[in-house]
Amino acid sequence: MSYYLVILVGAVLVNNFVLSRFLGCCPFLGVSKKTETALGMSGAVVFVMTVAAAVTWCLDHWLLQPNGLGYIHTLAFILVIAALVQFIDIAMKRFAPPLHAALGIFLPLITTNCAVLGAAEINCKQGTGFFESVFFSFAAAIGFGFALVIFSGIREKLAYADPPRCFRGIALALVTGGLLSLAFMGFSGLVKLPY
Amino acid sequence: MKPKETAEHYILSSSPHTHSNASVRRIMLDVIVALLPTTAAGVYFFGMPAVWTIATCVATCIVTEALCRLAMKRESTIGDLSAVVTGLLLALNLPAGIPLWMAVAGSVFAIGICKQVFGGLGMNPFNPALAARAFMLISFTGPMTTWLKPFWWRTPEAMTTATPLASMKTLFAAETTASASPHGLCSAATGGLPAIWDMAVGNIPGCIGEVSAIAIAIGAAYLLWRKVITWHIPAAFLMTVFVYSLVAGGAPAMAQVLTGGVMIGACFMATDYVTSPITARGKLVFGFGCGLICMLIRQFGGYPEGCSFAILIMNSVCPLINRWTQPKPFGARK
Amino acid sequence: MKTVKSSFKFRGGVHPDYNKELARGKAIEKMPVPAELVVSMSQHLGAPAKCMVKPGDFVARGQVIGEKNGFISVCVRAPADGKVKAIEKRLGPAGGMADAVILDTTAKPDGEAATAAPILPPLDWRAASREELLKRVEDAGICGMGGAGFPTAVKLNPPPGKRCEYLILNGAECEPYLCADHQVMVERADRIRLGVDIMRKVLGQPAVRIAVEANKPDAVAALEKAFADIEGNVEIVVLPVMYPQGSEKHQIFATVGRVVPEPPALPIDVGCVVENVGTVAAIADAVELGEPLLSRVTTVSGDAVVEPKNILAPCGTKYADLVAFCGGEKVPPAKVISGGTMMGFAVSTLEIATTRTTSGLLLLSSKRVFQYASGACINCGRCLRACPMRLNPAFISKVVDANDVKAAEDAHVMDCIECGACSFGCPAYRTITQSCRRAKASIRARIAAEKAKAAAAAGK
Amino acid sequence: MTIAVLIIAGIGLVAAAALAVADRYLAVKEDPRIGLVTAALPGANCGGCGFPGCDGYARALVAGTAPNGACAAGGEACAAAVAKILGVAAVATERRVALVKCCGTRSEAIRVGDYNGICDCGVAAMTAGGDKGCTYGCLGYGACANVCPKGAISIHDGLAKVDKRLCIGCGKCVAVCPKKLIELVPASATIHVLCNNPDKGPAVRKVCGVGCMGCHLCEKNSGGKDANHFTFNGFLAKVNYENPPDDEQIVAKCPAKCMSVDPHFESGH
Repeated sequence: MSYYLVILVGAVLVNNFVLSRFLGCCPFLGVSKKTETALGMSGAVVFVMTVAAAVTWCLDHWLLQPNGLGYIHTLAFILVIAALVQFIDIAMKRFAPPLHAALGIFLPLITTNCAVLGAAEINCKQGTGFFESVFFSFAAAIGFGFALVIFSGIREKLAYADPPRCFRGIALALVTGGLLSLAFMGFSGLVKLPY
Repeated sequence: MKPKETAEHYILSSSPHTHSNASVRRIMLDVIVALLPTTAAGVYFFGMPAVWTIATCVATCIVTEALCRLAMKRESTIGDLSAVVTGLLLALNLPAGIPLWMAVAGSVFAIGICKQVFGGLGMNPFNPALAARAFMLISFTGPMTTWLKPFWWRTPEAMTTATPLASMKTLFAAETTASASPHGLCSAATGGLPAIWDMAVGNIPGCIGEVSAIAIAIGAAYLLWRKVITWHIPAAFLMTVFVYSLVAGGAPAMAQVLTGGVMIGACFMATDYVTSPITARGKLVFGFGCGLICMLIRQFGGYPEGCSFAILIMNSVCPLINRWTQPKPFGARK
Repeated sequence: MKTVKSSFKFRGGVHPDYNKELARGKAIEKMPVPAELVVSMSQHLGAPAKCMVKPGDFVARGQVIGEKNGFISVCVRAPADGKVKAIEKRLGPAGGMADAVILDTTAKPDGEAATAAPILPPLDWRAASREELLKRVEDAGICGMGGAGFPTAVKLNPPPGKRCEYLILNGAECEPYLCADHQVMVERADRIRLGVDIMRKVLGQPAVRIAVEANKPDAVAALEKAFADIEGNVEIVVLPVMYPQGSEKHQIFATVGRVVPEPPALPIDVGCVVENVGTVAAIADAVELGEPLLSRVTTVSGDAVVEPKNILAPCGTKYADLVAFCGGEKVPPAKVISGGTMMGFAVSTLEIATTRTTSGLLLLSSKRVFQYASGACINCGRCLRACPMRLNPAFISKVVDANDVKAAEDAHVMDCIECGACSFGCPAYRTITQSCRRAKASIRARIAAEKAKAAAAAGK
Repeated sequence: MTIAVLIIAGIGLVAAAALAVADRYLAVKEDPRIGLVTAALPGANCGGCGFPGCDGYARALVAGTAPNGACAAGGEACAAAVAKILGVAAVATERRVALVKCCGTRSEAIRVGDYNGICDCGVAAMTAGGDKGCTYGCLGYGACANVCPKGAISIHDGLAKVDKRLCIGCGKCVAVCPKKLIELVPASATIHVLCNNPDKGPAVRKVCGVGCMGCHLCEKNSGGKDANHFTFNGFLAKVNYENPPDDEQIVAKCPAKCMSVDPHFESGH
């Protein structure tokens, strides 16, 4: 139990995917203008990353490694994740329209997201077990969503700020992201992650 | 041809037509006055290096602010004294005797990157002084964690030492292994901790402005009396730290409150208007969060002190707290 | 009858400099009719009255010159004998343009001598029916004299299904400088008593609460004397000195502890009718003496006036005449305010005339005037703590500055009573109250446009 | 090597087949315009419009909750294509542009007070009717400029000026002006009366050096009442844009100097 807690705290606070590993910066900057959309995006990322971790773990352990093909896992993962997201998009639209209405519009943005791939990669590199891998991806996605929602709150506030012309828009968002990352460095060493 | 203007030419403005005479300048002046006791205490304990650090930070902040406004082609805002407050707060959160060029770098970062880039006072999401301190702590870890002893000139053979926080960290560690170790409200000094009285007065190593809890309390009382701050954030912050240490064990709860940046953080840094929630409920949540994160970092984190990081992290959550603690209008339907 | 202290305190509010000593205790002085009167057709809330005279007409004092024009409307009567010089659009105190009848009071009607007879036949209120009394209030052109000018006859006639349980008399007068209501309570307490008797009859014998701020002990004493023998549930409630104690919603809370829900709810929805003390006295005059509402007590004050006074002047007196009656200007005023300093309107000229709702005229020198600035909000929360409606004015002003009216609407800006407590304490001198006004005006315009669109669609 | 290629190809094939099957059997009917609009957008999914991806923006466009033209990547061509699909680009028979019917600049029209408040005409007008002596005239606090989606309006010398070339005739400025002095007029019309004050001559003269006094000289000089080039409201002349005058001589002959030939300010974009 405490082991999973360590994974959770580690992935959310200490080695936050966005603020510490700098993965998933594109949606972090792109979908953080409004807190509502940030929440929706977070939900979609949690869903996709968890499912993707399960699928890639199976792929890696049952197909690639037995055939000694560990070196092409990046290629295989991209392919599978992209197809998976598309499939989820279609299936969700058909079977869970309300869920699709809430999360579906964010799915195209995640198709080739480095955070999803990154989580799969880290799992693959660490050689963790199935549940561990899935939970780590889930926790990492929670961390991503956590950072995204916080950031969206700040950006909503910044929408009413009056920065110098050259810093308007994405420049200011990047400065803010940097400062947020600086603040999160305070969590370093909070838990000693196995990886 | 323009017709002749009438003799009467009144000021036209929307009501109200009267004002309480409160002003940003006056508020900042109050904060500066409230910081004087702890500044004096810092100078008393650490001597000229403290004076130089404070002077450097304040001067650099003012100059940076002026230059930024000049570059942005906007009217100067030095007059509102907010740059002075930032400089002073930054200096009070630095160890005395830090190389002055580092103090300059921190001050430029505080005003330039953390404040004026966002458009100046009122727009910054993070407390400039704290962000600058975090920036310096990460960039100049050695000098930022080298502490002069109080009255260091009396012991020329060993002028620097560790802060009580480092000892407290080991106490936490000891606590987890040997649960029987003594702890309590303010039990006698354990594990090399200074006496509670020394911590209250400020006769301990630490940042210039954070050592003297009594001086900070005097300043905070002044701010409360002048209604510059409300009790919510300091009370929630300090109570959380206190209760957490009672529950978690380790160093005496009183020592946790009195050492490190908790006192100055709770009274002066976390209460910064711009970066703290506006509603009373939000302030309580904010203070609680600061205290909790601070103690988590103290107990488990890689840094001995988590106060500034805790406040910075809560700064980042502040817009969300504001959003979810909006007041309900008088007569609002349930 | 007893005098009690208010047991309910609303959250928020501020303590401005009241400066009441300038005009406090100055006996009401009746002003002679000035040579020219500017009688606006829009002296009340609701539809402006329909002008019934034309240039060149002679009118007698009390004659109807503007007819009630709709449900929420009242008639306008000539405040003095005179000749109609012109009918033109004139600037009102609040900045709006309205038709006004310009009366030359030096010209007398041909042949007829001015009569001193009552304009309306006096009524015995005990014998008169409820309908007769309501009709009289309406005919006398009475509207709320506290500031909003809501037609009193409408207020005294609650819609079916709603009963008035409490009649609340507003004598708080929390606005700085103003002493008109105060002086009316001191000098005309017996008229207020009579007015209360009449209103109780019309409203079906509700309980009565007379709200007076604690800084007017002489008014409380005068009222206690006048109401000593009244029967039933009547209390004088002494309110703590606090702005905006005179706000309808807050007064209801302070006196009977009830909370009026958000708009469009009205006080009657919680069983209350609130009426200004001056209006109550006017009702007494209209019924017992047959005297319509033709003049009112206005406080002329401020540090730029030679002698601050409480003046009983015809509605339609130009500000310049009022100032002249007070001895003129001591120093050139930097700002002229119609009303009090918290909610009054700055005006651009002394050519503007009083209406039934003009409770004060303030001439302030530059020493007393402050300038708004466009400083950034520092999030200090003073406005939030001051707001008696418990809104978040800081947020509202920020979003309105960014032209995001939708966000302001979501933040309940329509609940704002524009009391000015937020701007009063703002250390950045931001135009918070004005931002709220701007948002409200914009939302109202949008709603009106939507209604018009819907009506047009329904018409098709 | 061969196995690697085969496996990757196999994964690809399986995925493609799954997607094809899903697309065939799990398809959901929706507004066909969403697909069309999505196709018209660049498909970069940059999120710059504030919506999550091009599809999200397309849905908002079709639902009518998002303004067209928010896609910076696609630019005007994209906006035009989207407008075509949605059918919002009403084909105007005659291009109309906004005209500010006031020429009372700071140097011509008096101000009766020092306004101190929000720089917006609406609230300025609510404050004592505005600080301009002429209660019908342009206050110059830029409410129209703020709502103009094209940035075609700018304030010069206390007066709003429209850049005719940028104006798209959307009418937002007309709606927002508290003095109701902006009107959409045919872009081809060149002669205008730039005044909105229907008061008598002396009253106008008291507040403005260039206000219309209703002298009817413009009417006389353009062929009299029967020519029907002008209409009058009180003491205010108005060009009859159904039948506009073409003799530019009458402009110079206006004694009030409130007429102008093509007053549209060209900001030189």
